[in-house]
Amino acid sequence: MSTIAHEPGIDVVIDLVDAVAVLGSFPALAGATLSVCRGEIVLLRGPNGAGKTTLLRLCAGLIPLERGHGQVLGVDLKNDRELVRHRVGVIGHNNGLYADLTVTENVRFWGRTVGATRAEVDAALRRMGLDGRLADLQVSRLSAGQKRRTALAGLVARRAELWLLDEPHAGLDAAGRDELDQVLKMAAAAGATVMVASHELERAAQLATRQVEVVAGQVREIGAP
Amino acid sequence: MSTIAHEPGIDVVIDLVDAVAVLGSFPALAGATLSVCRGEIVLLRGPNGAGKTTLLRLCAGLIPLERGHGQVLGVDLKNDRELVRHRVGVIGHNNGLYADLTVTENVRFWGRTVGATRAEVDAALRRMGLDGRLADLQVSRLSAGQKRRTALAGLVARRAELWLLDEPHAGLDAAGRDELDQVLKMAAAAGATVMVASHELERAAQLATRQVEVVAGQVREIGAP
Amino acid sequence: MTTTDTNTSTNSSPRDRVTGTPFTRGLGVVILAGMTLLIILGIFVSPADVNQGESVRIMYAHVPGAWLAYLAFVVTGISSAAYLWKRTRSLTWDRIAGASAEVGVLFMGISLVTGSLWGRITWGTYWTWDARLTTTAFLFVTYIGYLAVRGLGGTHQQRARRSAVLALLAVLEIPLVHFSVQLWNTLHQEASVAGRGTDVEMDGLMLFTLFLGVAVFTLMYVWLLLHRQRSLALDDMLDDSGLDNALTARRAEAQGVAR
Amino acid sequence: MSKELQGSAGVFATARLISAKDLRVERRSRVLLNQVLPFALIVMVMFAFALDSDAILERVAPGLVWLATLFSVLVMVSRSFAVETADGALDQLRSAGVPATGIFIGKMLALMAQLLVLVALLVGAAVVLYRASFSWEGGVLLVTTAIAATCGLAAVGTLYGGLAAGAKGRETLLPLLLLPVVAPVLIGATRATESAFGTNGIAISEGWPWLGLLVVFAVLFSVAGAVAFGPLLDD
Amino acid sequence: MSKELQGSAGVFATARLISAKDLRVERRSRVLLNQVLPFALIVMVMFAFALDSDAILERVAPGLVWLATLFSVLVMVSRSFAVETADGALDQLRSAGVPATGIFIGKMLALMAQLLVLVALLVGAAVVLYRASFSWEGGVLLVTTAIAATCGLAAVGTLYGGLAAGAKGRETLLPLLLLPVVAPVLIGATRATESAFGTNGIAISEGWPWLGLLVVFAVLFSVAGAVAFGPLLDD
Ligand code: HEM
Ligand SMILES: Nc1ncnc2c1ncn2[C@@H]1O[C@H](COP(=O)(O)OP(=O)(O)OP(=O)(O)O)[C@@H](O)[C@H]1O
Ligand SMILES: Nc1ncnc2c1ncn2[C@@H]1O[C@H](COP(=O)(O)OP(=O)(O)OP(=O)(O)O)[C@@H](O)[C@H]1O
Ligand SMILES: [Mg+2]
Ligand SMILES: [Mg+2]
Repeated sequence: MSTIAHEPGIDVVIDLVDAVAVLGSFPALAGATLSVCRGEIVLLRGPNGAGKTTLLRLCAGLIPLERGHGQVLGVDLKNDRELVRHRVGVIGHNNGLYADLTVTENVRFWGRTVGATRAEVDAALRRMGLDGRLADLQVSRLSAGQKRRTALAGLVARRAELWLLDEPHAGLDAAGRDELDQVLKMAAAAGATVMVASHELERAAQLATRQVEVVAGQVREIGAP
Repeated sequence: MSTIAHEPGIDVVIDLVDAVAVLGSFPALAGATLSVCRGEIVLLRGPNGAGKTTLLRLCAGLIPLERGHGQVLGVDLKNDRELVRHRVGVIGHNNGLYADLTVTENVRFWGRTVGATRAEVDAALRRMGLDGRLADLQVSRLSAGQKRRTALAGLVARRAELWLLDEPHAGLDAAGRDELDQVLKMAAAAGATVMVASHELERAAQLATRQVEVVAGQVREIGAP
Repeated sequence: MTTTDTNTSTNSSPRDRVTGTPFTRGLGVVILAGMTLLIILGIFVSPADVNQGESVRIMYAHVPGAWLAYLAFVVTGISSAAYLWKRTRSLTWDRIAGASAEVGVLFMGISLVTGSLWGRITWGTYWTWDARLTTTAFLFVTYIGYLAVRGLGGTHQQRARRSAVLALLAVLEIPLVHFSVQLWNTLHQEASVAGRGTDVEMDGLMLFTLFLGVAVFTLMYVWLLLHRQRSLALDDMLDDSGLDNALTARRAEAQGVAR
Repeated sequence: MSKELQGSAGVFATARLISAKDLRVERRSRVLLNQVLPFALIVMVMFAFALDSDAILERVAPGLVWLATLFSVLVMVSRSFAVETADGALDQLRSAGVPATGIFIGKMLALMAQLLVLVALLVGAAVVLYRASFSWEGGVLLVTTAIAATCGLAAVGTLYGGLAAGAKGRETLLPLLLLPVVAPVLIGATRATESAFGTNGIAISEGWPWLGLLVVFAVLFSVAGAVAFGPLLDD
Repeated sequence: MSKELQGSAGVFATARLISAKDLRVERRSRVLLNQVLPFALIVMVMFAFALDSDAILERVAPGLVWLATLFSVLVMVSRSFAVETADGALDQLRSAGVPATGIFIGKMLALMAQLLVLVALLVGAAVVLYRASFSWEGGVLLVTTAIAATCGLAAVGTLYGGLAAGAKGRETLLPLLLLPVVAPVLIGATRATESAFGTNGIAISEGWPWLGLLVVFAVLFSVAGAVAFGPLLDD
């Protein structure tokens, strides 16, 4: 993978200060402070309901920043959060696939929406081991892990500057986990930034360059593994 | 937990011989042979799309046995698969929760459908750490892991003879995983049988008394861990 | 899959099989002859009606069409019941049900088309919101829905069970269609042939022609049913042999992973 | 607290559980009150627009009440099963060995209760909008008609809702299956309501046979549903 | 194969992508053909039945065509967005930074294409069922009416479909939102069709102003949708 374009001077990719995000009326993020530099692979850990998913969605510009300051890729989250969107790649707890389309059609669709070329799409499919029998199977006929792979392939095809992954390993088999880790490491090496929420601490710790704990809507640093 | 009633003579809880199960027109199980005895905790491992989910659903009486022989808890899967149902506890990739009901209401509902008492429901809630703030929260307001806990509490409340769990750890935090493992070990000690599909091999291997590999719709034994 | 309980199952590939037998071929000849006779009698020999004039000749297709559709749907219902009853459970019943419903929809279509042609001539309109016509249309749609449910997918047993339940409910609409003329005051003809004590009297030759029509349509129904049932059986066998192939492939895949 | 092998709840216990659950979901989400009811009222108003003639409107008011009900049934049935399938709860119900008859009765009763509320409000609206009016005896006829008709609609709706629940494209399969079957209810309820209202000078006595049709339909589909729901769910 | 920072596709590229995707989903699932169409036909039949009088029917045939279309729109819009929300694809679209205007146009065009097919078939059915007939000039009026009306319906359907997509109880929220807004389309299309058919002796020339209304509506909601879809999705 080639290096990602680099705006000089913005090496702090995520910069949150006392960020508050509200779901319903609950402050799922209650004053989170975090800064992440280009090229890092940050592991978000923490108990259920701590606010990891909320933090990721906030950084992706999907939910509003209620209070505090937030900048992602140099974009101010308070005013222009939609500008951040086409520069991040997100995978949430859902896969975002169309059940009636085939694996290839899905990945191609998601690739095209962000202007990926056909070659890139094919490469992504190959990367996630979806180029065999599965390629022309409708998504409704896939197993849980195969769906997850397809969603990840769609993500890989876009080559975002900032990858925000919510429990990406869930459902993947051993080989899939290795492939994914490799992809993420290569992306980081090429200048992208990765933030992963995960409960599989041993595995994720091997991947991450830095760990951060989310507890009750706040972020706490943990020493490098 | 007290011992589970025990029909004498049926110590082979699952007995499949050359079982074939078809999804759409695809033989997701292509001649699986497996026998599981009372009190075992069997780990199903294997690559994505191997047929683990299908195997679990077959044993739960949720999909028909197309060819071969199958007995679960002494019930013939070919003719009476619906009879097996109220004796197994299943958790699949989905949680099966009602988003508009609260955590307690959900667990109570699932407990009641199988005749669990109020005390048992409360115990299950406590077991899965759902007796605090979360108890009266609507499920639509829970995080992914909290939902999974709720679903597991509903399962714990039923105390089935045979537990069939499809990636139960997915989404749970470290504490939740430990709680679940403890519950499963206690159930097995009390005479229940457990079959778990999982991709988190290290953790699941600690739990299981026996590992079995599913590959391309067939089952292969692996030596005890 | 339990498709192999049909008498057509042998070891040869289903692709080579045909659905004809000497019996059906003989039946075909009889139908052709009967049809010729019906056309001659219906169009040239039988008299015109006092009220309806020449258009009454449409009756010889319209009425048998409707009746045979009823018959076909009843057969669907009966074989669905036979499928659901544990002791007689067999996919053959399911295929008979499906085949019969398809043929029934065809006959109902014939009756609808001829009826509306007839309506154009006698009432001056193709369609009117008469109870008989409307309930007939509902019946027609109901069985289209039935066929849609058959096409939902799943295993053969699933298809059979779902559609059997539906067929047993759908068949209840037939009395509604039949008695609609009594329930509502309609434009449409009251039961004049099978009706109890109606004062409509039919010309002997007309009656005979009508009964010939019914007989020919019945034979045609049997012929179509046999063929369609067998071709459905072949479809199912094809699925099964597809399953055999898929099984072999999947087992080979397992071998490949093993070594 | 020790206990032996748990059996699943009986048919009626299940029915009570399920209908209590469905009604509680409705109480939380207020879908009937906030959405279906306005929808039905709008349907009635739309008809008025499409027909656009007072004379016609008065004549067809009873038909419109029941047409609006019918379309609301479609919406409510699909909502009722969306609740079950959204997160695989239906699968969970099946795998809990809960008696299907109990599920059917429970969902049907919950649906019927909601439908009764709806019909009551729609009839009220018709009285106001289309200036319908009825006598004491007409009221009795109207109430029994409403009960029988909603019972039939709820039964057939639940039955086919369950059938369509798992299928792809169920949003559209359900109306296809449901509408031709409920046509008799539409007719019967319309005629009975007409005679209760005295529309077109129809006498009340003419309404009772139609009520009979509705009762037959309701009984038929309740029984059919109780028996057939298991096999339908079971795939 | 190296490339720089990827931008997301432009508005029209997105629109093409999305509508191609929607039409492909339809081709796979055949929901329009196998289910909506029979549903619409049944709706027409039901109305006819509820009204139950030839004289009335002939007068209201054009209205019924459009009422049936309207109910089909509800079904089709909810299906169109069920496809997006079933597995969180809509969220994914938002987070991919795809221009919302492009999503709107794409989904609207796909919907419009399907609606046009539907209306063509329904008008055909009306000609047969209700004995409607029309002249050459009436045909032109009819075709332009159909295009303008489906365009308006598709625009407003997509707009509100997107609004309801995330919400709880969307099965019922959508009709509530949609029906009152499309009332003008119903009236305009009905009147234009009546004059195309010459129902009640209405002259064709009377139809053109109604067509004007439809065009205004279509333009208004297409523009509103293109502008407002982003903020709507973005809650
Ligand atoms: C689209 C229009 C029509 C439809 C859908 C239709 C439908 C049917 C059906 C379903 C039956 C079977 C009734 C039963 O035995 O239960 C029937 C019978 C019959 N129809 Fe029609 N019909 C139509 C038009 C007409 C017209 C225009 C005429 C003649 C004026 C006509 C004359 C008859 C007669 C004479 C019978 C036999 C009645 C008996 O003996 O039971 N039909 N039609
Ligand atoms: N409707 C269908 N039609 C055809 N093939 C299907 C269908 N549903 C599932 N399959 C196939 O069946 C196989 C087995 O699926 P299953 O869900 O049992 O796998 P699994 O072992 O649970 O995988 P995972 O680890 O990803 O959950 C998969 O290869 C899948 O492609
Ligand atoms: N609509 C809502 N109303 C109120 N509280 C909510 C709502 N949605 C989420 N929450 C709460 O917000 C908190 C944070 O949720 P979030 O999904 O970010 O947790 P998480 O760290 O991702 O947990 P998990 O590990 O379980 O995925 C949870 O405690 C949850 O109960
Ligand atoms: Mg989370
Ligand atoms: Mg699985």
